Amino acid sequence: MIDTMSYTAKDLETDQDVRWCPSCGDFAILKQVQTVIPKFKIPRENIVFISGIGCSSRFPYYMNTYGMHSIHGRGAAIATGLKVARPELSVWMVTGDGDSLSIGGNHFIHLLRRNPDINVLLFNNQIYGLTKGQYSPTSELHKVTKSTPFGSVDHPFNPLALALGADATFIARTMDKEAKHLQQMIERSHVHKGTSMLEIYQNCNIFNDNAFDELSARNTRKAKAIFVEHGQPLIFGQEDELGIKLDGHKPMVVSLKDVSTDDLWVHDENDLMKAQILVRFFAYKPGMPELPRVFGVLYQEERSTYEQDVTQQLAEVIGAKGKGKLNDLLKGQEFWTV
Amino acid sequence: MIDTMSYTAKDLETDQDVRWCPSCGDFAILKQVQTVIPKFKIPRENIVFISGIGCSSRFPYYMNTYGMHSIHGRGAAIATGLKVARPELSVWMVTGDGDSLSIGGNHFIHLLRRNPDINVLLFNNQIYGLTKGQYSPTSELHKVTKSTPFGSVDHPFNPLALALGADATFIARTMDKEAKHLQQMIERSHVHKGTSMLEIYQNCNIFNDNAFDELSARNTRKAKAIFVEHGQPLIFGQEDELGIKLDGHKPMVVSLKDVSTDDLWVHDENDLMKAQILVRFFAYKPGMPELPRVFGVLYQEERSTYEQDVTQQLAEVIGAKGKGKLNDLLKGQEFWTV
Amino acid sequence: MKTEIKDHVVIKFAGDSGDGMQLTGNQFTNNSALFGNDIATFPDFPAEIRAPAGTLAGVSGFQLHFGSTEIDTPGDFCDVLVAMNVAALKLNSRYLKPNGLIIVDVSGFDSKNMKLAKVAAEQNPLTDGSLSNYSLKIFDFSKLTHECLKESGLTGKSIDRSKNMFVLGFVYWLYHRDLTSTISYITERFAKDELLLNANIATLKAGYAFGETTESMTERYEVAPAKLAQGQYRNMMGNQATALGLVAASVKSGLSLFYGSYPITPASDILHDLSKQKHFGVKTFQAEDEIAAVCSAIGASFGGALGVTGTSGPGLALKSEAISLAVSLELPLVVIDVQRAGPSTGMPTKTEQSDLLIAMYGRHGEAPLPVLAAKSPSDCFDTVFEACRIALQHMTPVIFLSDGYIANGSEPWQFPSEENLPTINVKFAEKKETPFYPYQRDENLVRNWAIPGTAGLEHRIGGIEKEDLTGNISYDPANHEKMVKIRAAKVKKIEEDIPEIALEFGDENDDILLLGWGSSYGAIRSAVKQLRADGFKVAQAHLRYINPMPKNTEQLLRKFKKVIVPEKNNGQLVKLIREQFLIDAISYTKVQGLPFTQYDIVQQVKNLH
Amino acid sequence: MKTEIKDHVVIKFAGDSGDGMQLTGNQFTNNSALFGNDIATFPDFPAEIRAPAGTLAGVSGFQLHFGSTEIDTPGDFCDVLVAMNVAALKLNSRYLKPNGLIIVDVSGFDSKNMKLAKVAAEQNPLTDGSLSNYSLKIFDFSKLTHECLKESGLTGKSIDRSKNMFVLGFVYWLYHRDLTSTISYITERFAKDELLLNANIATLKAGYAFGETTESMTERYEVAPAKLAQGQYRNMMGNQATALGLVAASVKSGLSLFYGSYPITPASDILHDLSKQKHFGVKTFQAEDEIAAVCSAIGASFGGALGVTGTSGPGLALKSEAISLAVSLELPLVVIDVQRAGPSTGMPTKTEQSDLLIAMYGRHGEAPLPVLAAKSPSDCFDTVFEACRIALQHMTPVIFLSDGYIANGSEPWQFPSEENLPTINVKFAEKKETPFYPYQRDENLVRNWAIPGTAGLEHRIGGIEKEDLTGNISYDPANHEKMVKIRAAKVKKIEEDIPEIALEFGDENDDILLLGWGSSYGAIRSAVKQLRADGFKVAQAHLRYINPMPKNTEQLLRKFKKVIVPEKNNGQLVKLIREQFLIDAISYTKVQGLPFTQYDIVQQVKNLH
Ligand SMILES: Cc1ncc(C[n+]2csc(CCOP(=O)(O)OP(=O)(O)O)c2C)c(N)n1
Ligand SMILES: Cc1ncc(C[n+]2csc(CCOP(=O)(O)OP(=O)(O)O)c2C)c(N)n1
Ligand code: SF4
Ligand code: SF4
Ligand SMILES: [Mg+2]
Ligand SMILES: [Mg+2]
Repeated sequence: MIDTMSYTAKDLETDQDVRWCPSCGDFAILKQVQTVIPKFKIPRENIVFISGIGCSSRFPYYMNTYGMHSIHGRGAAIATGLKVARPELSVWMVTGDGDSLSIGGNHFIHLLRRNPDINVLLFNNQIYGLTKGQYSPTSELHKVTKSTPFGSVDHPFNPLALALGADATFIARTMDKEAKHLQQMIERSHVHKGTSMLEIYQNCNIFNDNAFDELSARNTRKAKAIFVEHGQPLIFGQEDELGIKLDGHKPMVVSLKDVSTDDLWVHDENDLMKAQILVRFFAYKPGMPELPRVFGVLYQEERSTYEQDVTQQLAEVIGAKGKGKLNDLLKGQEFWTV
Repeated sequence: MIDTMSYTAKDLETDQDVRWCPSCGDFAILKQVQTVIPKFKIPRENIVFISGIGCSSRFPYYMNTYGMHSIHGRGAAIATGLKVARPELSVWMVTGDGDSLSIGGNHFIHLLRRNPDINVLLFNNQIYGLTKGQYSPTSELHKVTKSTPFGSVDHPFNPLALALGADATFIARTMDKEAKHLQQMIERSHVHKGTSMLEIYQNCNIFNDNAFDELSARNTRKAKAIFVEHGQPLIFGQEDELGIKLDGHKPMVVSLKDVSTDDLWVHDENDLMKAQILVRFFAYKPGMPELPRVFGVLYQEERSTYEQDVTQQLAEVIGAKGKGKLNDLLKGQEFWTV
Repeated sequence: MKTEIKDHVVIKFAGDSGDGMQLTGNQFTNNSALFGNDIATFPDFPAEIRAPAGTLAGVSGFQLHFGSTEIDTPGDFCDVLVAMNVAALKLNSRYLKPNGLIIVDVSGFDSKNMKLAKVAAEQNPLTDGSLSNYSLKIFDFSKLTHECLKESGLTGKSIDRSKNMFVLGFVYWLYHRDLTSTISYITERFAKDELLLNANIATLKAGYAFGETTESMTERYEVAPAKLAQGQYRNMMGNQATALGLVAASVKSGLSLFYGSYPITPASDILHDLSKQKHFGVKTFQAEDEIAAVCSAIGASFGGALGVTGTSGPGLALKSEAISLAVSLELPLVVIDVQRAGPSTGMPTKTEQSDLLIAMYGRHGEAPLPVLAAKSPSDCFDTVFEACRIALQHMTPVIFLSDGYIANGSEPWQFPSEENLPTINVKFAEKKETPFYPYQRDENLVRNWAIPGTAGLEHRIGGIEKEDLTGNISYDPANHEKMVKIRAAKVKKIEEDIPEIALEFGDENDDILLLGWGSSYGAIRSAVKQLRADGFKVAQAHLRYINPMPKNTEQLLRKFKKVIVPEKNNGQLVKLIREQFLIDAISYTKVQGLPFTQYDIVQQVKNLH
Repeated sequence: MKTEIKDHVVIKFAGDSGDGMQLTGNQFTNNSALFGNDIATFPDFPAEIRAPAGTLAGVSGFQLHFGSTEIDTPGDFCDVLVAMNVAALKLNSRYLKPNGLIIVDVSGFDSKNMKLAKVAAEQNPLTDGSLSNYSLKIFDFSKLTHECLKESGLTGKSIDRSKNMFVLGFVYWLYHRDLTSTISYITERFAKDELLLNANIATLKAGYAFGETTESMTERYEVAPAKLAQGQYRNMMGNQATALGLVAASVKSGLSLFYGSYPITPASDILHDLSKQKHFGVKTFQAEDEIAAVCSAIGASFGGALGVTGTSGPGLALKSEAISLAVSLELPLVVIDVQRAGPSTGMPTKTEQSDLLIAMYGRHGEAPLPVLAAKSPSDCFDTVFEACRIALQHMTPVIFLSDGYIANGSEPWQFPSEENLPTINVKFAEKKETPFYPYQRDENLVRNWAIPGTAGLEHRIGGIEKEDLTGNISYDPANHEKMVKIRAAKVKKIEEDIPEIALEFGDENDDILLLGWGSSYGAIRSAVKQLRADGFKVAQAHLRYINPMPKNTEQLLRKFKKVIVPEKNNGQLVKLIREQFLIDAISYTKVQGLPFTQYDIVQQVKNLH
């Protein structure tokens, strides 16, 4: 078994041609996943990638592990069944913003509340890629797409707020272009026991190019994005000159000229109330200061996993009743003989 | 038309026998809905009740308005289509915790984000009534039911937290036994323009009797429940002796002996950050003080409604292009004559 | 007092939902079964959880047919009707045999009950002479029970609830029955409440004693044990048998059972039953909806478990897309459909056989799969076991059809022992020197099943058309055609692995064949018996395997001048027969949410002549 | 130079997805249409959004058949193949007629392209002699374009993108075509970018001029306008026609159109097209999934709109449960299924006709509904219009079947004027003195449609079985049977409201009838023409109405010795024919994700002899 645990990124490649558009953000994600997984020392045969349908959902075909490219939106339900049946497997779910938040929305929220130990990689490109460019539930309001030639009128989901509302135990955000951070977040997802919901901003250069540019462009990224770390104060700005402070329950942007780092909001991954505020940095609601988009692990909580509880209940019942005997079951309590 | 606007509760009854179990909480809700709706002065023929399937979903049959008892979980989608097609109607959706949060979860969250002006009455009895007593997505952990003889292992949803995560513009909670409050909340739901999500705790005396007893019993209700009102401080306790204060972003219970009412948390319906804390009073998370369950309008936000935006877009396009002429459309831009 | 010996008796207990008639019926059923009668039951309860007391909608009934002869159906008409209130009598008197015995509880005939049942005061059936063709016995069971329990310390309401035990005791007396089985039941049920325990036993005995002393009765009856084959028996309901069959298939295949389901009438009891079997390693998953239910089972199956999902019509419709995925993946999966009256929500508590065509064709694209149907409550065990076997050994989703009638009905079941059940051989693929191909097939066209955790067999499968052998995505036109044909041929080949169809009754010289499927078995069987006794040359055949049909089906059908297909739908199997064999089969249907009666079918055949 | 007059020509433009072959094909198509040719097109693009450049998977093709004669199909074999790289040539040369003309861009045959197309260096088709049976013309279009645009100020990459205009110009020259239509297109498309506008026009003209000057070509061709019926024409694709048909039905019924849909290949373009028609009051709703899509349409329908939902196979499966609700509610609803190759995800960009049986039977319970299918791109207009009419006038959901082939294919369409289209009369119920019953029916068994907002007609409907007339919930057995029969009879009665089926070709003295449905119309038609020319006594009939079938269908079928049913599935319509008429119809199938060719069908019939 040992040898199946020492493999390289290369060993995780399959013989299938990768069929994404040249320069698609999906390539970068695939690469980082293949790079970081060997470090976990999971026997390769114990790894399973489950996906739905979408460009992103082609992912399993490119991973030389077990995998299933299933149907649109249902990856979460399939992965849950698999994980409950085989708790020892390392189960990964790859999905898109349409796959998980549109058609798969119900399974998605139920996955999060149940909390099986599944690592969700949600490729959010804010568009339907595979069906050639309709708006998705994360597309911004007024977006002009094939199905909304006059602009969409649908208020978009805030995926991490939705996840938190569904009592997720782990929510994090990263970006295709941030190789290192992406690796770290994949690792954190793996380490977290319970459903890890990792939102990955992914550029669809064909139908929604540059959607996240200001979050990655050199001249804006440090002002528009903030990378949080547990125990560290919230600092950002092109020159690291800004910080975020909590005024009661209200976040405010302060200049580090005026405010000492000691008075800044210190990130606490385990604080649900703070996480609920952090996820809303997204919204730029009227009346809220303009806040940077948050990257990193926004929230993490220990909660027993679904498959643990299922397994434990089985063990308890067997402990109490003994292992079932088929003949007893067939016979039942009231039988007679002719 | 005037006469169809002056009708009484009695006029809203139908000739159908009400088929709920004697003493079911549904009766009380039906009664309050019939009592309060005539006050709104909506022409009766403009009122439509749409439901899914469940005990609660029988509701439309007992309302002498237009109504549809549809299929399990799909009321939200049907109501959305109806409201978009006919924005002038007053559309009500009646649903159960299984109907809207289990099978109908996806439509439910999409309804909330889109925000059509639909009033949702969610009868939460924390059980599947109609199918005779399985646990529901709001049933407490470890609940013993027909389908969980050894206790459920599913972490339940917090319906209002989920709704807020889905960017609901109106969330409120009330109870079958609180006639007056129920009436007020129905009225507030009606007045709110956008999707009003009203969670109604409802006793299922057959399969989940007394689930909300401590929230309504004389000797516990004032300590366990808190009724919030916009602009009013958060006070509760059997003798109104307790208050809630915000310590930064953390709620804490204080004695009014020690703390002046002026220092208490004053309820602000329009404060999303506060609402996010309020919905979590529910969870009694470890590390949080034991907090009372919140009743009233927890959050309300102005956002244009989906059908408004749809209608306006149509008007704009017609304004710009003129009303469509079928002959032009049939002919197209490139045609030739033989 | 005279005792008459009867071959078989149909008794119906009917009352308000609150009167405990299901319990009473079940107790009498168990007692008869233990006594050795052959039996068939038909519980019939209202759609409402608790319909308003006293109303017609609130009537709950339990019909039992028990005998010393072979019993095929719960009976068309009753010998005895126990009616606890006027509504129950009003709804059921039409099903009574001429001169039948009616036992009524007069306390259910007061003016309040009359009003609730919408019976005008002057039309009180107890007094208006309308029941003069029957033997009418009127008692005040309510008063009698109260008298018996007046010192019990119970509240009036609790005493009312014991009334059914009085009635049961009385009927036990009427049929010379022993009280032991019911006393043990009471003892277990009320183990924690001595007051109720004692009260119920006292009432039961009082009812029996009342029989001994009352002067209104002039006759008692006896129904001897039936001549069943030697062996051990128990009383078995369809859903219960289905759950047992699944556990048995799990044990005999050595795979753990995963049951993903979303509650729905009348299938929920399978979920309930299985959730009690955790000591068999059974994992039950109450999913958020039917789509998640079937998908979770597919996930479990991919992981090497016996993945099963169960539902009724509306749920089957929702599962269509995912079942099509399972067809494409070629993974084992058992889909249980306990049919109910449709379309849409239909009549959830009523039975029907109208999901056959959706089972056959309700998937987009060419997505054939095996379909099996059970013919009786206990046959659910064998048929679902067989469905599991086929799914596992042929790597295919299988639809197993049951229906509300057999799901809730019961009959004596000569249960097998673990040792007598066939082993279901399942072999997962193992690492070999040759390259591994997930879609390599054996002589039955069955592909390799390689499960995660097996080093060296890592592979990907999916719902896009796949290349033969490798399973890689392929858009090649010829490959697609090949795969479509292979998937069809694989299902067709199952006919080599199932028994031929044989006549249940009659022989090939008869004129007419009654060809049935599913739960109409018993009614057809009893009708054929009667028709043959009446001199008609009628035979019976029954299809458990509907897709593929047994190899010799056409051959058998062609032997007869006429083939009649009775179905509780608007004509579905008949379409398959006509299409496949171009035989001008005649459809005989009943779409009332009710099972066929023997009379229904007998009349139909006689009308043909 | 010599100019040869041709009756009809099949040309295929094939290249990498990035080469703009769809655009080129579309331009040539429009040009031919405007010129007056009859045409049929078959675009064939890769499943991937942007498959890796140069690979076989990345090849995108557009086939056009244009002629001065009647054109039924895009053609089995090509007269001309334009191949922009080696992959395109490799995949398509087999579809070339002997002596066919191959025009290649040699820049797509360098070593890199050879490797990507998996062609060994020594097997370069341009040099290895394998194309000796064809007329091979090799040009360096890339270099020629660069030369033409070297002063244009465009980047090299942009210049590469104009290459297809050079090719188009060249082919225009080859067929003596006018450039005007394409110049207007370019002018509109690049209105905002003068640089590109000028470059594209320059390249187009350069391509034409190159034809004039090159010495490699020895012949030019001309295809005269076709003798189409007098009138106004435009080029029309199937999805486009479907969208138009819906808008037309909305205008002609006076109801506003609500289209609820979830994107899916190949149906999405209907959503895209309709979302542009807001000035017709069209409301498009991109739902969260297919279930919400159909349910939103049901909601809109309940409100008095023309509720329509559109999808492909996987989505149709998901909509099953809700369609069953619409059957039970008896509300108008049009469900569009643009079929693609299944099962499961199948081959989304490939065509198939394999959803007929799910359309017929894919609902739980007895849930019959009308099914219509379009036979060609422009016929989508008439057929979906008719589907709307039936839905509205018969208060029923209707399934309209199209498929990927006609959805994306195109043909000239003699479009109607608003005045010539029939009015769809719809009358909502109004308050009368008599009590209002939502399930009161007219002579066609069609119920009242009363919409919210109408005072005095307040009522409730639902998916539970309803009492006839009142619509109240009813569990009455006889009522259920009655309602099941009524719903079936209502659909059956539609046969009174549709035209009889007539022969498309041939007469009743012929031996063989080719009976088709849906998009195989053109191929069957062309095959029948050829077969008849070859002396075979073959006729053609085609079903637009599949449920119910025209009243005289059986009668017509019985006139022939043999009935052959060609279908792009594994045999589905043939099942209905066999079952309904007990006619031993012969199934001829092709399940390759491709349309039938004329040759396919001709061979099949000849093999029968
Ligand atoms: C049941 C069903 N409905 C619709 C589709 C069509 N479809 C495929 S992928 C997709 C959405 C893709 O968007 P997303 O999930 O964001 O993935 P992306 O392509 O952007 O990575 C849709 C609508 C389908 N395959 N199945
Ligand atoms: C598709 C489908 N699945 C399952 C059911 C069965 N079913 C009916 S109501 C219900 C749940 C009822 O619970 P809830 O929504 O909480 O309503 P309540 O009865 O408690 O008011 C279920 C599972 C159904 N009717 N349709
Ligand atoms: S369409 Fe967009 S998301 Fe899909 S592969 Fe291309 S670039 Fe990537
Ligand atoms: S089962 Fe419960 S929720 Fe349903 S009607 Fe009875 S008491 Fe009410
Ligand atoms: Mg996306
Ligand atoms: Mg409930």
